Amino acid sequence: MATLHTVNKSPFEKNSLASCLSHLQSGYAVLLFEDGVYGALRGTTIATRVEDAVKSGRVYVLGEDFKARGLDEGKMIEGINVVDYAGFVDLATECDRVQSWL
Amino acid sequence: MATLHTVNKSPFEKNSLASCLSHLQSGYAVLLFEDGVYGALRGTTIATRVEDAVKSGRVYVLGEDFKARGLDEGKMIEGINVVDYAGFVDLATECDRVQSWL
Amino acid sequence: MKFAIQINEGPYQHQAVDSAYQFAKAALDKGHEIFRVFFYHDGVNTATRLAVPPQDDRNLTKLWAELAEQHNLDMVVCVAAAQRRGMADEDEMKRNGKDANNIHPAFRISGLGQLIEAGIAADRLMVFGD
Amino acid sequence: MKFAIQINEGPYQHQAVDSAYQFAKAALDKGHEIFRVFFYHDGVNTATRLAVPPQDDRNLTKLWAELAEQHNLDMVVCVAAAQRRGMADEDEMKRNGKDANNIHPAFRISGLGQLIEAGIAADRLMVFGD
Amino acid sequence: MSEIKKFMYVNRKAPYGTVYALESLEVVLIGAAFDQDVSLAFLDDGVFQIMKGQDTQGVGMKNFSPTYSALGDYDVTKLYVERESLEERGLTLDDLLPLKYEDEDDDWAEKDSIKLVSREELAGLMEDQDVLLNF
Amino acid sequence: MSEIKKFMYVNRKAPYGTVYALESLEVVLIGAAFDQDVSLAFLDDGVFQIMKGQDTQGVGMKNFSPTYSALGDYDVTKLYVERESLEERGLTLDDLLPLKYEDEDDDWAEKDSIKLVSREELAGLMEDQDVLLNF
Repeated sequence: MATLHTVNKSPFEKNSLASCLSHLQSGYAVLLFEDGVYGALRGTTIATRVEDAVKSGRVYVLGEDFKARGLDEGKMIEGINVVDYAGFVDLATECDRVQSWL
Repeated sequence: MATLHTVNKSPFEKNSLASCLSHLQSGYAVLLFEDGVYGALRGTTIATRVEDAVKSGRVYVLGEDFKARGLDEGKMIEGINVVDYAGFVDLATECDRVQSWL
Repeated sequence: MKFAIQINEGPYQHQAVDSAYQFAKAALDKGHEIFRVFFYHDGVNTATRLAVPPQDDRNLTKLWAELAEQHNLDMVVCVAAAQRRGMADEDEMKRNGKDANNIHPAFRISGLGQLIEAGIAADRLMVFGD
Repeated sequence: MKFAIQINEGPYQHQAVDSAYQFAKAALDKGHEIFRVFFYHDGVNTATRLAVPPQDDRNLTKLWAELAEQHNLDMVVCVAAAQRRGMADEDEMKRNGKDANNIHPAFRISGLGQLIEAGIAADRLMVFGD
Repeated sequence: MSEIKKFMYVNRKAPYGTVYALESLEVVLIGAAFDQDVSLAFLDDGVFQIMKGQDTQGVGMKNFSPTYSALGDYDVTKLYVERESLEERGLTLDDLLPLKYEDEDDDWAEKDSIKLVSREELAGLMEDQDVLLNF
Repeated sequence: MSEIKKFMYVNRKAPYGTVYALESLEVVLIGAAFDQDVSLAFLDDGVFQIMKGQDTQGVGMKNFSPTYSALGDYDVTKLYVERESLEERGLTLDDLLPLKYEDEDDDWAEKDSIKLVSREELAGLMEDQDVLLNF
């Protein structure tokens, strides 16, 4: 019954991640990709909310997008998992539906 | 020396208005147009910041965009002035430069 | 598993077309099926055969066309969105009395029903956009 | 006063092309001069002559073309942005070995220097985008 | 394809500034012919799509808000509006179009298409869908 | 056209997710030939444009970040980075490309192109421009 939520917007520019995080139901998976990967950074103005989401569910970041933007895994919030495009496909198949927070 | 700041994004969706308001210098004029007109509504989560901007400078809303979206002038923050496209042109000529907060 | 893919933004301006391509490729590599790729909103601009991106950059229309050929993908461009934005194949050109067309043969123009049909037929609908 | 206008988004998808048009019209009505309108990023898609928007909706290419004719406007489409997005006039078509072109004759293709030049020559640069 | 799926159109963006509201409505109209279980969600700036009193003459764009009133005739009768999204924008139900439909299972009684739901309820409704269309 | 104007390129968006960073850089390169007084501002997500260590191989897009290092050769030497924008994103100057130029007025000494400024200072710099190019 779980939903894969994808977020592709920077949490500093748009409300997509904030809106996503306030609509999660148990068993959720959240995938941050494109400019959404900035949400995985530690020590930002949004980090506390993402850390909360990591505690009660699964949060992933698309490694290719993270690397493209020069981000370092050492700066990533603990508990976030890195996947590649194949992992993105797996998440979409494992979950029952996909909600794109554009 | 004054700058006309234009904001065309909804303050609930994007950080454009918030960023604009934190970069104002004395003598400023702010014009809300397109989806930016939502920033002129009373009683919203961003209204206090806009009210502050109205106190220390000039804030305008493009009437055509406000009407298009079904908004009522009775719901507008006090002190905001309504202009039409001709008024937009006048603001651009009166100010020394235009900063578009896209 | 059977995927359907909806793309809401045009190439280069937003990463949506890139991400959808990488996702589709990865899904096909894993043996999944792509029932249909539906180009909507500015996504229809992906179908142009007139683009000439810089030599050191990717050519998104070409990448999609090659993927479609390899895997026999059904790539549909929404007719209403295409008309608004000046994307036409030969039929559309004639029907609208225009003097040119610009759609790459790997894409076909059709109606919005094709998106709904894809949503019904596929196990998962993936939406890429802004 | 002399205005220059930069448009960063394509027609219909964003209101930028509409707002820039309304602004330009109001400025001209007031007797101001428009030194140049520069179409950049997806803004280049405004220049297509192949669009067929619904009858009850505005035709933005036509509106701009009419305004340009009335006021002798210089409407420039950035060549680099146009190449990425499949916008070509006859010269570009031939130069790139393409079989069709799609630019409305009211627009001309030129380089980014035309934007800088407009910034230098105009009293105010107005940017419309997303 | 005889199976009935639950389709939800998720509307999070304001009208006119971008085309998504208009073109997503076009999908809803076409989709109505497919006999699926259809609903629309309005949250975040999506609630602005169904504001009453829209008047686009000044901006030269087409006012497509009357189309929402026709959705009932297409058997599209479940329009979920998120309460918190309204509140954050200083709005109430009175600011929205009075969207109605005639219930054929209840002697064609006129009923409200708009269902005001909490954020938590809307999240639950999303979780109950087969297909989520995002614009 | 012999007058020298102050041009500022205002960068507020992240790279790769959208094309603005790349195509605004293309304007800067062309604009450098015009002998105007040019500066770049990086604020909000614009600070992400000049992150070091960008590696786009996995996304199949062109890594254009090396071009920022070439700006000094084009006499584009004033890159203002907003301190508060860095802090809000958990970043410091060390996370950014070490952009340098050789100062011809100071015996070609190598100097930093990046000038860290406060939000208030950046607002003042914007107020000092003739032309603001927004992307």
